[in-house]
Amino acid sequence: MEASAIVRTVRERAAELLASGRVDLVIGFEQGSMPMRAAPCFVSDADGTDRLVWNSFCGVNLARFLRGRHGRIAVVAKACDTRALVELIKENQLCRTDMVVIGVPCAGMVDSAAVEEITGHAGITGVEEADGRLLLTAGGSPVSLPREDVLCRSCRRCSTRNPVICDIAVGERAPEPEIPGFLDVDQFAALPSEERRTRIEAEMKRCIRCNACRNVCPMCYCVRCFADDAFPQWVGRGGDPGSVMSFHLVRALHLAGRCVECGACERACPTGVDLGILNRRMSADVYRHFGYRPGMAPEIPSPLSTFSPGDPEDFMLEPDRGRSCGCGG
Amino acid sequence: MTTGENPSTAGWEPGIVAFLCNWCSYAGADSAGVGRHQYPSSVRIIRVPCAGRISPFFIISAFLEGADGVLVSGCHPGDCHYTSGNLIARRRFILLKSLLEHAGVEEGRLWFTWVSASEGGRFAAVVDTVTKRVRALGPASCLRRRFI
Amino acid sequence: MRRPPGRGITDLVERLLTVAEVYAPVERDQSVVFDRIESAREAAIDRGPAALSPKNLVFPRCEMLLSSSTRGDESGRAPDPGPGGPRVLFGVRPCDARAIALLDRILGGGEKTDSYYIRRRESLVVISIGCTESLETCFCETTGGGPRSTEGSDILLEDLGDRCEASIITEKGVWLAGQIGLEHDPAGARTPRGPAPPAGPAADLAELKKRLDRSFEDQCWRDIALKCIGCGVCTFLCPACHCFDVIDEETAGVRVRSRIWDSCQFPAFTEQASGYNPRPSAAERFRQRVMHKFSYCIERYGMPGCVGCGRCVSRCPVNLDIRTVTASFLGDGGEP
Amino acid sequence: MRNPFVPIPMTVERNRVETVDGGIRTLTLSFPADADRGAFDFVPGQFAELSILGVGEAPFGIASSPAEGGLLDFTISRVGRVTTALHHLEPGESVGLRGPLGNGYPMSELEGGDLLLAGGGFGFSTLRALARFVLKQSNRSRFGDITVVFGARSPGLLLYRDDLEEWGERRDVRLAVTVDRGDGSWTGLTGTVPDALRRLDIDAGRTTALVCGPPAMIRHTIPVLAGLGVAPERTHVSLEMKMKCGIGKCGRCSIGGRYVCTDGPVFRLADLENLPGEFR
Repeated sequence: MEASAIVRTVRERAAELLASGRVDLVIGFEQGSMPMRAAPCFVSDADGTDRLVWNSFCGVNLARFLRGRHGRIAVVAKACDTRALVELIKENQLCRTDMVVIGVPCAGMVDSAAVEEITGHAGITGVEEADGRLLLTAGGSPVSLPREDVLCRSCRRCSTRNPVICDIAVGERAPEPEIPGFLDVDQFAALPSEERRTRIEAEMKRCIRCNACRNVCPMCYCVRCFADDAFPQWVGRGGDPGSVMSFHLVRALHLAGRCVECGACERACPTGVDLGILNRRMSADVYRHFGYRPGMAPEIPSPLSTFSPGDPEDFMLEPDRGRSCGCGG
Repeated sequence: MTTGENPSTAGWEPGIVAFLCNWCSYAGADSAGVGRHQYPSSVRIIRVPCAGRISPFFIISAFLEGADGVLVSGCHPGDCHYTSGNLIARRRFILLKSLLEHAGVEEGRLWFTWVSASEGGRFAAVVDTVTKRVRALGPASCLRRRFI
Repeated sequence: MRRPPGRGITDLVERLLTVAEVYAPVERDQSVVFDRIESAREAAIDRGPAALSPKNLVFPRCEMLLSSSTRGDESGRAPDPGPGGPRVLFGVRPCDARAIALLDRILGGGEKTDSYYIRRRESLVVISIGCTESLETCFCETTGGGPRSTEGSDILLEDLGDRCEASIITEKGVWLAGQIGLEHDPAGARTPRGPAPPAGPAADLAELKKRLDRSFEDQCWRDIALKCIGCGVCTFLCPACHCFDVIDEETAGVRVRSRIWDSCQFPAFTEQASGYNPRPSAAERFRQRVMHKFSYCIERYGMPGCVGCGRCVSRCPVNLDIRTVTASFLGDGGEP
Repeated sequence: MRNPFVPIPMTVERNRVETVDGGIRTLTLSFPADADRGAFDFVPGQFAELSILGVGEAPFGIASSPAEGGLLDFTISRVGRVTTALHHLEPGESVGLRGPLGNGYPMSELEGGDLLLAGGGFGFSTLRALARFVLKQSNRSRFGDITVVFGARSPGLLLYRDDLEEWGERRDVRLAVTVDRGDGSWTGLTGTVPDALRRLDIDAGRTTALVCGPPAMIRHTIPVLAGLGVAPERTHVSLEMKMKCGIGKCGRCSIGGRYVCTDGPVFRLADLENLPGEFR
């Protein structure tokens, strides 16, 4: 289905939902203030549904906007939005019966910063899409780029292109990519410890502790985040590298088994820290050890809220039995 | 933490923080003492109610504040005072150990094990092994906090 | 497309390097930031706007205020400033320089001046280059500045390719120009040879302030801030945002007090110890940001707290564009 | 140029419990250095930042009168890291102080007229400083009728019992102490500070009102004072707003174009009415 047909259907379905009173609010995307930007928008009457759009710049994870809102809400959701919704429902943050998911298949979202980099920051005054290419007007001249070359980092390694939960399906199912596995993680793991450390420290050095990664994350909803606690203070808020690193380590741990890899954190990071360098490790481990992919199955409990008697123990210390197992004697 | 400010000092001994569950491993450390099992004095023991109580913060904080190694020990599977605290914890520890080593904390600084109340000998052997391994690695620097 | 800087600029940088520490835009990990350079080749003046403004040089993200390594000395000591040779901040855009002019009034001015800021600022000479191109996100002219604004600059250059023309603006500029044999061009950079790029519509700031002041209690803030997720990126990237927090830390017997950048977009910014928060939701917090920039700063410091650099516009994850917001207040109807 | 972030070292003289639950204590501090004592010139209503390096810094109203021989009282409610550490200070220990900060009550405007002091909870501390100043024998004649209204949530949370007892016995001050909810032995007024104010009979034309308390109390007190006929020009409100630097730099306590730390904390109500309503 063409993008314009998707937009038309999204608008029609949204208008029906609002007109019939089935929902009080539709959360979707509208055209942003300039080309290559789509912004979350909130529509509460059927006449306003003309604002809704769908294009390659709808990267924001809309699951972030449902918590704390009253009434029945319809949300225009791509696969990673629905995966976050699934996890939030599991964690009792959202109620499935209060939401209507308008599911849209996704072929990956475009990273506008990558486009700007390629076009040398020449003013981009127009953008259209056709046949997997972006047709831009940059610095007054036409430029054509393959979408594949400018996808968000998280979208390049995406494993799920179709909504996981869906009440109203829009468009044809996108072909699912072969699950790309965790090649990036394995390659990194193959590096010597010292080199891994150097690379991660280089990423951490760019962090300015603005907390944007946490603040945009659809899964970060703690009333009081460990990073803001002063009493006790778990991680320092200053500039020492140990504190910066621990902030990111603990965040990665808090997201283990929950991170749906929507890439919201990486897109928000003002200094371009590759946050996946830690989060992907956790995704790989959770998948390999517990067979779990966050947000894929509403009925399977979160891996860290449960256990299996047969969980791996090879990581544990088993001192030489002959020498140690004297059992008190 | 009194780890060597000057790692080149020949007499450097590692500082190891041990988080021990109240019901098994802490009692196991006690039995080691009662049973006169010799083990290195490098560990500083912190008693926790259950292995399940151990937040990743505890371990990361220990490294931040200068520990050279961290040992975590709880009840053997099936023995948990709270039924399954140790098994829930086991899942977390898998991830924590993997993540820290991924980030460059050398393999051999962070250890998990099970020690029951009666296993004084095992406790001594655990501390012995851990101390040897950490001593071989030298002072930790990866997560240590330093004001610039 | 951006063009590389002319020889005039690189020659000048080489000369500067012989008399001062030079900080210029440099490319680090695919983004442009301000850092110290050792040779003119490192300067990335042609690489687009810096991701982070040069604010860090006068107002670092984390700055130690006091430290003490002994018990019983609760007052602590301010860190030793070290040798304070001249530092040149080279190649800033006029908007970023203008933001330093605002910081001068806030941190450097008032009854109690900020000694840490003053120390860093006094040794700093700012050389800006007039913009010959504007980006989609630029709106300096909307905030009362312009591509050749001299506010905050000690010297303003016009890049003419094989040479550059200099407007020497301040005493500091005269001193530095003397050091490197740079002459003031009477025509100066203020009469540009290049095309003057439009950078946003000029706005009536007084009228905007008036309309904002009238709209403090308006419901519109709730609608404007609906999509705001309070991430704070706008404030952390802003060259003019100056709010900070003061934190204390201790490790291994060393105790320090530092200040760190903070953001009015965070709930904890105003949450009182009792739990009461005068700005409980994104609506109040976003309003504070806009009001602070376009009403309170004008009232208190005589210039807006926004210089139109466009960083918040380009990096806002939800495209909450401050230009759209201010324009809505200046629209025909008055209130949006 | 003095570095405004470097504190004056102070010595803890006394640390006493104010409330039954132990949640509020008053620290009495002295200046080890005569030069610092001589330079510390303040008026009631001003505040200071107390700090323990490595733990933190927080602002507190000065609870003692300037006429108390170089000793400063600070009343501290234990709510977090800094206040807990301050609660644990022993006499003889050291604590950092930056101040005096803020504007204080408009002392020159108060002379010759009647005063109405209305404070709630632990916000009463700077009004206690003012009361002790105006009620000092050598100062008393410079002021007209003085009324002090102090409210707390419960009898156990009343502060400054010695002062309250003394003022209760004096004939030259009218004291109304009220609690939101009494207990079995409470025989005094029950109700909020605005409730107590409503019962007062004052000469509004001669009265200057000074109000300090939590935002909810201020919100409800302002209309009652207006009802009593106290003009907004003669009503002064000391505001609470989260602060950090205390010197008008960190931006945290901005209300409109004003900073509570330097332009306040005491504001004339007539001026506040022109500011955004974030203080209520």
